[in-house]
Amino acid sequence: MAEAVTSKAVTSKSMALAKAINESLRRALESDPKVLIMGEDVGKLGGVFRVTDGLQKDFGESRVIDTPLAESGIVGTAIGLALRGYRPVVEIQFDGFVFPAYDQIVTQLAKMHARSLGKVKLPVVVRIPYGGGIGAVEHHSESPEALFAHVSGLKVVSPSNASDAYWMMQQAIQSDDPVIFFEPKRRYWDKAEVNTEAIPGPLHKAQVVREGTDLTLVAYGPMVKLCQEVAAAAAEEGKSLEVLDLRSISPLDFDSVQASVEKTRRLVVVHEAPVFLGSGAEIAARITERCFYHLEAPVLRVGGYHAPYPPARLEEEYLPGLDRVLDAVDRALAY
Amino acid sequence: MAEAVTSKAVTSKSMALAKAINESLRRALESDPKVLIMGEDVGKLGGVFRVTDGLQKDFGESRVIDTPLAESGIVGTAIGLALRGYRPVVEIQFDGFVFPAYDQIVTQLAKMHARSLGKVKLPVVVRIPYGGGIGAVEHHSESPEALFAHVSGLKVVSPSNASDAYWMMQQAIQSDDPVIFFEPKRRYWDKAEVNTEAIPGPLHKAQVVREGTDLTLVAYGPMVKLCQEVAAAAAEEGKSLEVLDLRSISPLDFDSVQASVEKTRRLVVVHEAPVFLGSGAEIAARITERCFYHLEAPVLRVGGYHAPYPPARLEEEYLPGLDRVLDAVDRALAY
Amino acid sequence: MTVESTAARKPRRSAGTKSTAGKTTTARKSPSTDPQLVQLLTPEGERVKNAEYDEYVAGITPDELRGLYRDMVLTRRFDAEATSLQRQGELGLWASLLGQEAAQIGSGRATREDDYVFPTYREHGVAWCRGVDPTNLLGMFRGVNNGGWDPSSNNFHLYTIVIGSQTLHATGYAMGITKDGADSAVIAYFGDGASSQGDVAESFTFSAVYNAPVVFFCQNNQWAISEPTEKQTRVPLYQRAQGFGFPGVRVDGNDVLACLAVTKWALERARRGEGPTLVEAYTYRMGAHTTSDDPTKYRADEEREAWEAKDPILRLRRYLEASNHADEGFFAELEAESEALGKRVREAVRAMPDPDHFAIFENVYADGHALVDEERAQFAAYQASFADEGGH
Amino acid sequence: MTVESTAARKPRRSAGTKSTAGKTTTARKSPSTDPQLVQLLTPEGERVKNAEYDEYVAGITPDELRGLYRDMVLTRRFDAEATSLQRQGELGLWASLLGQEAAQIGSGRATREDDYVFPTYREHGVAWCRGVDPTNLLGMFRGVNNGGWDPSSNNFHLYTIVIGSQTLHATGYAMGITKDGADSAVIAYFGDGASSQGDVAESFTFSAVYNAPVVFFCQNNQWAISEPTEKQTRVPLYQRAQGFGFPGVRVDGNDVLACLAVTKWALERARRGEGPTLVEAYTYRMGAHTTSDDPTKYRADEEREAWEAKDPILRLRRYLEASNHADEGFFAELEAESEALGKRVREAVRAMPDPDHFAIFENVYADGHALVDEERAQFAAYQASFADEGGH
Ligand SMILES: Cc1ncc(C[n+]2csc(CCOP(=O)(O)OP(=O)(O)O)c2C)c(N)n1
Ligand SMILES: Cc1ncc(C[n+]2csc(CCOP(=O)(O)OP(=O)(O)O)c2C)c(N)n1
Ligand SMILES: [Mg+2]
Ligand SMILES: [Mg+2]
Repeated sequence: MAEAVTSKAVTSKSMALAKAINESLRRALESDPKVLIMGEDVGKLGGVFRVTDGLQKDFGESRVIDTPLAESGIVGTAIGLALRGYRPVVEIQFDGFVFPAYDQIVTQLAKMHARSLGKVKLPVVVRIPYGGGIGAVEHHSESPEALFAHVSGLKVVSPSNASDAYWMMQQAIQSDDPVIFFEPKRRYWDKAEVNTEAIPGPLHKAQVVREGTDLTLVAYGPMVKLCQEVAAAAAEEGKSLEVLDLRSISPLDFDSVQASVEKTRRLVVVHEAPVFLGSGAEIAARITERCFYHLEAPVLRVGGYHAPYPPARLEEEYLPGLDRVLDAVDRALAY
Repeated sequence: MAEAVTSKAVTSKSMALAKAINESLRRALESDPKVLIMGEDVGKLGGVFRVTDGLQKDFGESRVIDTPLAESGIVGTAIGLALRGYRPVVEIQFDGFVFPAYDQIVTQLAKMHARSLGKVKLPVVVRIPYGGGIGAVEHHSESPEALFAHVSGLKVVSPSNASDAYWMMQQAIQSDDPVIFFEPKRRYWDKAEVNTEAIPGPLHKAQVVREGTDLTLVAYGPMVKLCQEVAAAAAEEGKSLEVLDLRSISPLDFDSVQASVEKTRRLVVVHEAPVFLGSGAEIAARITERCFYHLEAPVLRVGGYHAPYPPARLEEEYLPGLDRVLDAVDRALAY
Repeated sequence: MTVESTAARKPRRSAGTKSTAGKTTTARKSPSTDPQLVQLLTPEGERVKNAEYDEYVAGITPDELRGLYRDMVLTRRFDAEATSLQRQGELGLWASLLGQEAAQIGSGRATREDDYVFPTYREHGVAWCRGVDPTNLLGMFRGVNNGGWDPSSNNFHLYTIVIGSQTLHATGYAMGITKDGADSAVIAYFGDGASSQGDVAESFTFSAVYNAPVVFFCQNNQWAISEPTEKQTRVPLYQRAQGFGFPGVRVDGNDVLACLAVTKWALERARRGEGPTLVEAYTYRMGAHTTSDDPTKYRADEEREAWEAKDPILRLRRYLEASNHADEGFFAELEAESEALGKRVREAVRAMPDPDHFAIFENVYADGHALVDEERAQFAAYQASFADEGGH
Repeated sequence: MTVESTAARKPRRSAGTKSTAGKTTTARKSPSTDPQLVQLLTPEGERVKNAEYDEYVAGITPDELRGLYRDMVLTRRFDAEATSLQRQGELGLWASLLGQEAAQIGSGRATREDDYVFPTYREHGVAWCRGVDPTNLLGMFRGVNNGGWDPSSNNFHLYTIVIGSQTLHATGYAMGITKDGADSAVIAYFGDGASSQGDVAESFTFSAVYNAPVVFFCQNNQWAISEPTEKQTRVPLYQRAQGFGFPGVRVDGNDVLACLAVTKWALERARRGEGPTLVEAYTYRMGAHTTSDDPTKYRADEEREAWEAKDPILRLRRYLEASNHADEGFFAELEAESEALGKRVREAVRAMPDPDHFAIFENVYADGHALVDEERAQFAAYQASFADEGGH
């Protein structure tokens, strides 16, 4: 969570990540009549992950909108609503279903502000439950964040825990820029303390979640928890790993990564997305440029393979796991 | 051009790049009755760049098909035709118009072979005139190749000259995998000798187009010519640059890049696409890993900025040009 | 201009939509009374005459009628088995076709061997008609593959999960049939929810412009997960076709005879070079969307109960019995056959091996890819390191 | 099964399409004889009665009629000026509206100030009606910006180049109007080619389901670059709407009065909460697709000549003259005004400064972005290095 400078015990409660987003959406709906929720099954059902549970009941069909089954239509009409002054938060049901909306996102949502020389603002949040590890069928486990981060005009974020999920959603909705909000679906049920009064740090700032001296692990979304486990395991072997939760992929907080690497001199980046042209490529390229004389080892990357996300019974092999990350850590330390 | 091992003067003629593709498509239509050409305005008009000029006249409306104005439909029906045994070569009129087809490309075209455990093959070529430098309006100058190269199941290539254009198109059509064929539109009118009898080297092999010893410049498509000019200018200053034409972005011939960098110890990658998460990021990350002890300087990248492709009167500032590449070369050499 | 003032406008439609949104069925026309609905068998199992479509089932034999009944019963049995296998943890997910047997068997049996079928993820009954071994369908739901049968063995394409995409593949395939000068036809399945996808509209446009021999078979089962059909359209879906220049027809999707007849008619139009047709099979998803879904969150039990009276299997049984086309022995034998099928499926699923780890790297490309090769080698070395060291 | 055997099948439609594909106009219905075509002024300038739509122009004054004429003349003059500025190298490209003045002025003048307009890249006449300074439209064609006017100043959205996208923005905007309880309406322009895009179909679905106050105004100018309308549809486009549950109407797009009346009717329906309407304005693209295009490659001169007889400006002039609503003085004055407009546009374009180089980094984000800041700083340093050293 972004530096919570104040906290009263009474305003902090333990919440699952999905529930934290639900509460955050509720707060946004309450505090700004222009906020809308849109998507397939977000209304009566409350979303297939129940992230919007109860919102239509409390805010009505005019604010929490079950849409036709058409993702381009969802994003395209959200753009129109934003032009009219609304702040739509749209849900794409699963990662693999965002592509029918890709044209509207890349060509319209991302570029209209620039096209208008700043006259038009499109405060649209596109929520995408993403990533694997839940034993799902095809198209329900992908990590397409690089395909959005490469596109200027979009901001791309992904919380790793309930508290960040709560606050980053608040900030994403308040942002006047379109934000692609990747929700780590396999962490939906993970609980954490959420202080709904804490003043959060900036949305796009990375966070050191564990300090260390020998090597930096960079991750975001679902992989942060894994990296914390890796760091704990490594600690038992006497290795001190620093874990950085990026939180934001565009913009990416290179300053924080650089600061950590200047200290540890070694960097491993972990994400579920395929390594080839994944966000780790950019981090490796840029940090190598920034820290050329500091790095004792090349930046190593652990991620998905250059293959379609495999059937559920193979996902454990496909996804970065404790051993694979430790293996990369060992290799980096061996330089 | 991929190593032309034999050449009879009589079979070699000077051709513009667009014409070379036209001739290559004609040859494919002649030699395989299953080859089809599809797209908007590809028939009677011969395409907005005349790349398919005369083909409908000679092969009929059943082989060279003017389609409705719907890119998803074009790629989606091409998939169906491929399932029926055809080998469609589809044209997307401009780079910026490929996104309505992105879902069909990423989710269906790229993945159906794996989904079928290899039973289904989709030999579809998607031709995309891409890149800037022609003074066009919005959406007509983009370089989205990274958005395809990140996706497994696709192959992504881009020729830099007429001879490669001719032969790479032959090979792309013969490939049993889907190939995204990025055509450097600002080089369409550049002429080169094309030997239509030469036996080409592998489609996915990079080519050293200028030898050098001090630094390697890696490029593909429209930027190869620029890099050759840069190398010529640098030579006048006594710097010996090697220029490598990648030709293929997925797979990417890292072995050739590595071999060159092991010799020159410095690498600058140039592309028109935005630097952030562009293909240069992957090259920098991977070559740094492979050549960690060889590199005298970090891999530097020259490319587009993290901003929508600008209006025509600004494109010269946005695109990598001679001075910007030379500047990067100087910076790399200064390490 | 506040949000509260929305009510001031009261468009007639919104009001109407609200009241029917999954709460009651009163606003919906009953399929058996809708004059637009092609029906050959009433819910009570009575054969009703239909001037237009009777000819397409005119020569049907008692044997064939029993065959349709058998298909529906075995499909339902298979479906129930799969649902229970999911509950037992043998499958990760199951999408039940319960209630849609007539739509699928009727249309599936209308196809010819050389026709080509593009299903969604719910066409288990159609797969059955095409001769696909039902256990093949379970691989993706078990998570051992993403499909994996050979579509060309039975001209039955892989299941398509991303909604609507397959309608374009079907159209392209049909365009290829025309180019080949063949007289086969294609049938593309999709749901009421899918009708909203741009791809489906584009497939209507392409098939109309190229006069492609394709039948669009929309199973309107009233629901797209939690959304009733009113969230996708405000007029009956079969009417969509007209504006693209080809006919649409609504058939009683719980009447296997009507589905057979209408689909035959549409396929024959396609063969004759008359182009595409849209068939809307008006039916009902009796179960949850998938085993992950809980329909009590969004729809009333009464709706389901009303549709139970229109059960597709029951109605054909009544007809078979009333017309003496099937005797006790037939039903008893079928019951035994059902049991055997259930057992075979159960055993086959349990015996299904997990895929080899290296399968991740297989079939990514037909002609190979250097990066895949490199990653496969790295993976092999990494795997081998555990054999050596016993891991971390 | 060879490709040659394709002919064996001969679907009736393909044969028909082939013969009309841009070669002759014989197979096309003439707009003035098509009974479905709403027309209030014949090509000869005679006012014909129309029971349904007359009321929408019943109160029109001679002054307003002259105003429509003036709008069309000035729009055409502006358009011609832009074309010649392109030839002179002052613009990179121009998309001429020649021939479509009536469709644009008629529909544009039907809008109310609080209505909102979503254009394609060709709606220069509509922009004129909305009060957008024509020189503003030229920035993107000159290459100094990608649009850049403030849409909210005149409720006229930016030009949208990617075909069909704006129909969804229009629908969303209209949904917002409903939420606000306002009675404004939205009009979305698109072409015959655009009708094939999935986005357009999705906008029909959304607008119907939410009963959004939007008018879809399709200028069927017979061509999408080189493709005749037959490549997009095999039935008249206005019929598309019906299958989505709202009315479609075809209007003579070269008849400014009819376009005004029909659009008013549709906008009023929207205001009354009756939802979307599709208006197909049947017209003709008299010029090239853009200045980059060469229509002689794909269409016959005779087609264009036939449409010249239906010129929208000529027909209103005939009416004005015959009804004595305008005298020589009016026409002479307008001629002078035209010249002045041409001159003003010419001068304004030539005076248009190139954008500052740093504009690349402006307005990428509303709230800023670290990478953009970093790249801007690098760019500044790089630029500055030339000032110091004089460059390479
Ligand atoms: C493009 C896309 N968006 C969302 C989904 C998630 N999804 C799966 S099934 C479904 C509902 C489909 O409804 P319908 O088309 O009526 O078919 P049915 O499930 O009723 O058979 C949804 C929204 C998807 N698979 N693909
Ligand atoms: C998605 C997309 N595909 C292709 C193009 C290229 N293109 C520009 S205009 C045009 C034809 C449009 O025809 P129509 O919709 O009839 O409008 P018109 O130009 O006739 O006004 C095409 C294909 C585009 N702009 N966007
Ligand atoms: Mg359904
Ligand atoms: Mg047109």
